[in-house]
Amino acid sequence: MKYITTIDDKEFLIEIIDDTHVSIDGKIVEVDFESVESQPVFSLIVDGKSYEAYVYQGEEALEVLVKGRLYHSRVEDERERRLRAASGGGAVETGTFHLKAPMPGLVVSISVEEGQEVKKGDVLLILESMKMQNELKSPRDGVVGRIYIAAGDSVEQRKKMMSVE
Amino acid sequence: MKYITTIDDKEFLIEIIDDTHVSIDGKIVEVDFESVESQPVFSLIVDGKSYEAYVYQGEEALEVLVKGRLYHSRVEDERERRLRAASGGGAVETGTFHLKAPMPGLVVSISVEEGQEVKKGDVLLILESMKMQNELKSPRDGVVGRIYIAAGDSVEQRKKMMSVE
Amino acid sequence: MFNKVLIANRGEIAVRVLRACRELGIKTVAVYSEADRQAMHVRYATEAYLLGPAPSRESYLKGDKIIEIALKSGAGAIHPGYGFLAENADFAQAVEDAGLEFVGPKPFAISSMGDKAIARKTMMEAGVPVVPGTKGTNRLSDEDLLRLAPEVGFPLLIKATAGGGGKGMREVKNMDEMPSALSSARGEAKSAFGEDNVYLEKLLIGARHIEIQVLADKFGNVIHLNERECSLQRRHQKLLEEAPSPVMDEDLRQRMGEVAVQAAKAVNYESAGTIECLVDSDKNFYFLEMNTRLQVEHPITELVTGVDIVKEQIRIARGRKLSFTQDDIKIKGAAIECRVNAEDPYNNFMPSTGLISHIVLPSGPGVRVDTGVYAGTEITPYYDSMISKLIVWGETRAQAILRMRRALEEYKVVGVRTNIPFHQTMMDSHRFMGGQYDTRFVEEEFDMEEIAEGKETFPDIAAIIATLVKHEQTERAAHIVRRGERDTSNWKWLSRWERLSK
Amino acid sequence: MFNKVLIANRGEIAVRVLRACRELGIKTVAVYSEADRQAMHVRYATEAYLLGPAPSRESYLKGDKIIEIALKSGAGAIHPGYGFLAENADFAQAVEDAGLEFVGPKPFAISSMGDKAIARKTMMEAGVPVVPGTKGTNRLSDEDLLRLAPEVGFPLLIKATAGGGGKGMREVKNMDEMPSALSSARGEAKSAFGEDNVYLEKLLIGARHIEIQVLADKFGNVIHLNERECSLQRRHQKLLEEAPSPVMDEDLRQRMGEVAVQAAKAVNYESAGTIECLVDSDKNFYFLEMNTRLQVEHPITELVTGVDIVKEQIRIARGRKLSFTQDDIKIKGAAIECRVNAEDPYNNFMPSTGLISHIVLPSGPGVRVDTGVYAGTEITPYYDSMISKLIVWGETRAQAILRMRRALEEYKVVGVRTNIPFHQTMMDSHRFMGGQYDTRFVEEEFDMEEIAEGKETFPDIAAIIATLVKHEQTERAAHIVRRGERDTSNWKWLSRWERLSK
Repeated sequence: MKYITTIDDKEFLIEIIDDTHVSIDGKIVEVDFESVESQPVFSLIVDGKSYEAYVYQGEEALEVLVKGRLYHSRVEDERERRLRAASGGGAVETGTFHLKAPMPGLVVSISVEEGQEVKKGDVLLILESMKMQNELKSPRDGVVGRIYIAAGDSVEQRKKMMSVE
Repeated sequence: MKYITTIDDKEFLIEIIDDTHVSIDGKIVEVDFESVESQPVFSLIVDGKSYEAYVYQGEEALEVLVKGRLYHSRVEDERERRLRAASGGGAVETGTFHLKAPMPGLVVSISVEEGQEVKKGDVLLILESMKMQNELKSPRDGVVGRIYIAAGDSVEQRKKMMSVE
Repeated sequence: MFNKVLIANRGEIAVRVLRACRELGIKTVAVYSEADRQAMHVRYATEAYLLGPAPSRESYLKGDKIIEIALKSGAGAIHPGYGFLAENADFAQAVEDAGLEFVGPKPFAISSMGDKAIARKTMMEAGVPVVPGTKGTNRLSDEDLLRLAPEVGFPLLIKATAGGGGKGMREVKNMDEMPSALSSARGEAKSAFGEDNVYLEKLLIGARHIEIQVLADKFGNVIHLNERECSLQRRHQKLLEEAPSPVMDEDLRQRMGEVAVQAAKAVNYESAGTIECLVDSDKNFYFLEMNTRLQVEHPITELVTGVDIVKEQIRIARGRKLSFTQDDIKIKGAAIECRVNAEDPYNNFMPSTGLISHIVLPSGPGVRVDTGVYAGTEITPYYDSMISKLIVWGETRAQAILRMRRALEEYKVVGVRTNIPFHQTMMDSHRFMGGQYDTRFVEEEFDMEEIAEGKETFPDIAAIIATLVKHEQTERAAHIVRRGERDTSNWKWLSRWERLSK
Repeated sequence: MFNKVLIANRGEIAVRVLRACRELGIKTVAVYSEADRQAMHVRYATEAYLLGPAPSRESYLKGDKIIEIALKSGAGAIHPGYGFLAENADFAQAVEDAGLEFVGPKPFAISSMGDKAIARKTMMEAGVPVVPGTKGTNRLSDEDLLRLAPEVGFPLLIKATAGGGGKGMREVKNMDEMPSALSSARGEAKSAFGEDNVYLEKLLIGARHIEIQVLADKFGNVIHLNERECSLQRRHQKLLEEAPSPVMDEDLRQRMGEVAVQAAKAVNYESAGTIECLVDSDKNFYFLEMNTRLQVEHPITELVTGVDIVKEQIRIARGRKLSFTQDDIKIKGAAIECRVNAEDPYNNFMPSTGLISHIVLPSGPGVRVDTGVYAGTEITPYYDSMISKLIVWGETRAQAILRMRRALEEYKVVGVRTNIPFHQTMMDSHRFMGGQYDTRFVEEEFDMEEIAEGKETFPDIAAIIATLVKHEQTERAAHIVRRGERDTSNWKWLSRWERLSK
């Protein structure tokens, strides 16, 4: 099975040959890969070198933490790659951004109103959690759509709080 | 629900009143009892005193380790108690003793033969495990019945190795 | 002399105090909120009593209830830890009025130092240099502050007079930012301390945050245990401390130590306390505030001086003389503390909540972990995000850094994100290694990506791992579709991890 | 000078050596058996290579394969840890022949000291007193030994000439016991060391096992790091060690130290080594044997002297001079080590195997844990039962005992039984507290029930807990019978624990 794997903008062509061999950009390496204790911690031995990694299931892709550094990955097989290429993949993200609560907390204040124009980096609201006031900012320019919460509300994790269109 | 609980030959009459109260020998105490992290470790707060215990499921009864000391328990409800009393309960143990492997290991040597008379404390066989030779002894006087293993055998945990009748 | 202590706190510091009591043969009483029934401090204490629901105001800030429990349980003293009621003079007074010993200074010392405006005034009168800022001790309205701001000069800091731990503090670059910064500082102060009074202080650029630990007994003996370097901060929260400070010299150490002792004597201090100062690049130092309680970062001082500060606090509260004189206090080697917070360093240090499903603590020579969590602890949004302190000692600063690197790599926490990668990057940073940093370093100059760039990276390894995980997910999904077929996958790591990461 | 070290071991000692290498900036190569793929040493090393199946003879004892891996991986040195190949002179020679550095003494020193009979002869010739026993270095047959036994006198010890760690050792009270004891000692020696040669030694009654740590560099500098008290043993396996020894005085310490240095010099010793002695109640001491390797109990010496013995070993192997002179070595405070074994102290210390599903390590001030296990480690029957070492330091022996008590109570291991309750009982025993014990104490006089008797017990608490657990089991069973009815149980601890304990 062949995959095109992108790590922080760098592409690797990876083929899984059998249970103990993969090729990476044409070079065959011996791998011994195990989940350590049913946890999202993996031990990988590649040609004798020992690595340990956490793998986080991000919203869209896997994030891999190796030796104190986080790598964002995109793994596609050839069919997925063709599909994305055909659809002009990699295009600028448009659509609606939904601001979800990154953690449970208390909405201290809302800094914008429905219909207001915002720039990337503008504070949308302040959420208090773990005794800290956390400013949640807009990831891009746009217009505030619906606001689903009010100051003083307690919100659960992942609660949709507002949208920016 | 009422229970007669014996801890190392000492009897307690325990009644479970509700989720936060039990009576022990007629005295009502407040209890807050929780399993800590889905493990056989329990936290018990009795009238404000905090205790932590491991509970082991022994072959026949529960063993409770509190503050570095192991207690053997027998818990019976009134019906069980009556049944045991009727059957002359607490009588000397007779029947066949089955020597099971307390751990996986290698049978180094067998010290007895089928049909041989043994005394309590006599070595029945030597089992090597964790680089130690462990002498397994007869828990009582009797006659060796069947021997199911031979010197040099590897045995799994709980493997029945011989019987003493 | 008391033989039972109530610990009016939670988390790692409650466990730290419990350990000291145990080692002194003193019985302990824990108090806990509904969220903390299974917390380590509850399980390790001799006795444990419920305070109330999870929010601090309904539990750990309920001074009356805590005193009531102390009296009921027969505790003779209350140790407040840090935070919560630790610097609340009214509480300390109420403890005293109830006939109990407060493990800390007298209410007068707390209130003199607890109101930062009064503390500044007291120090100025004692001839100790303070950071320029608003003067006097009156409550200042927003109008007053807006008027005074230009006099203080920008950039400046708004600080809560009841402040501590960076709460209720805001940096302000110019007049435009003043109104909203005032409002959010007051809001945070109100939420953290129950009152929203603030004052202004000039923001010194290029300065280091250095503090002196003092110990004082009931007989007027005061000593200092030298300095701690605490400049590595983010949003005025300390992240990493070390002792000794890389910029300290013997002369400055002695001068600062003397002033610290003098400051403590000025308020008849007793117990452990800390004089926080800013030190500029010309080695001038300015009094910032005094923390009249145990400090989060006290262990680094313990490791380099050999003094057990918590045991010493308890001995002092029991009416004993200090076990040490100033001459006994020497610095041996170097110590570093990394605060391990449930925060995502790759997402603006956003707090991370959840269940810690697995944890591996570093250990071995020269490593100490102070924590209240274990595999199974739920990290809730109710309390602060610090879950553990990793502290190492080395014969030299360089050895301490090498040791901290290996300890950080050993430290595994699964279930919440932590700032361990931040600390790992810091240990690799040339600026940190050279001891060349100030209070602005983390926020203005420290860039994880940039520092990592000079280092060996492992994108190929990450690629292989991501691919193998994705491959297995795909295979498994296909397998589920073809349910009934024999599982031909040989990957040994078919496991519950994905369930957990959902 | 090498920059990569292969560690020819597993478990806690492999992790200990890995940590030292990391802190010296040296790369590491782990080797592992099939049973240890997920072991900590494999995960923490820079590189890791499979040796073979689980049994030691097919993995950790495969010297040729280990050397081959060292060469292939570019390691410049091999650290053998303790056990396995650590005292195998042929292996050390093969390492040297392969052009690699052996982190330990030269083959000559190993073989001189490794054959216990030769070692006794060497020491006698050097004027060092030895325990009375068989003389000479020839291989003795069963007939020889049966003939010589009455001359040595009963009670006596049969000891493997290749011995160590109590393996291949048997106590014999009288002539009748000799034949079977000989056979089982030879059997165990064969299995542990690959050869079954034994000798006889008088069993000294009322003696203490005290050993002296030495360090020697390649330039003939030899120092000693004072003594360790190791009398608390069961079946000649050390269970608990402390430093300094409660019976030691300055004069005896100096005399033993000098003899230890002399013994090391007699064999041109280099690296870390230990001279084991018996000390009788009149403070006469007798050479027992020299262990030409790192000792399990080395950390207590590290804590009281401040010397990192493993780092020093590596420095020596790299051709550096000792970092210390004899005058630099002082004793500060007291240290105790408890060996935590997977053994059931309530069932004749029977080894316990299984999966460690949960573990909480003690930590905080003055506590160190050296271990290679974590939650998820499978304890197999292939290797010895020691899973961890708990080591504490205190300003005084009394403080170390108090600290060890609290650390033992904090230490939670779920999944296998451990001897932690044994250590807890020991810490409560008046004999231990008074320092009044000898090598026979554990086996002949230490009774857990008896010591516990004087102490507060909690049968009522055990009764409540057992009843609540049983009650819940009954309710649940009834509930399963009435399947379909609503679960009316409110007990919050409905959990997977019973599945785990099946």
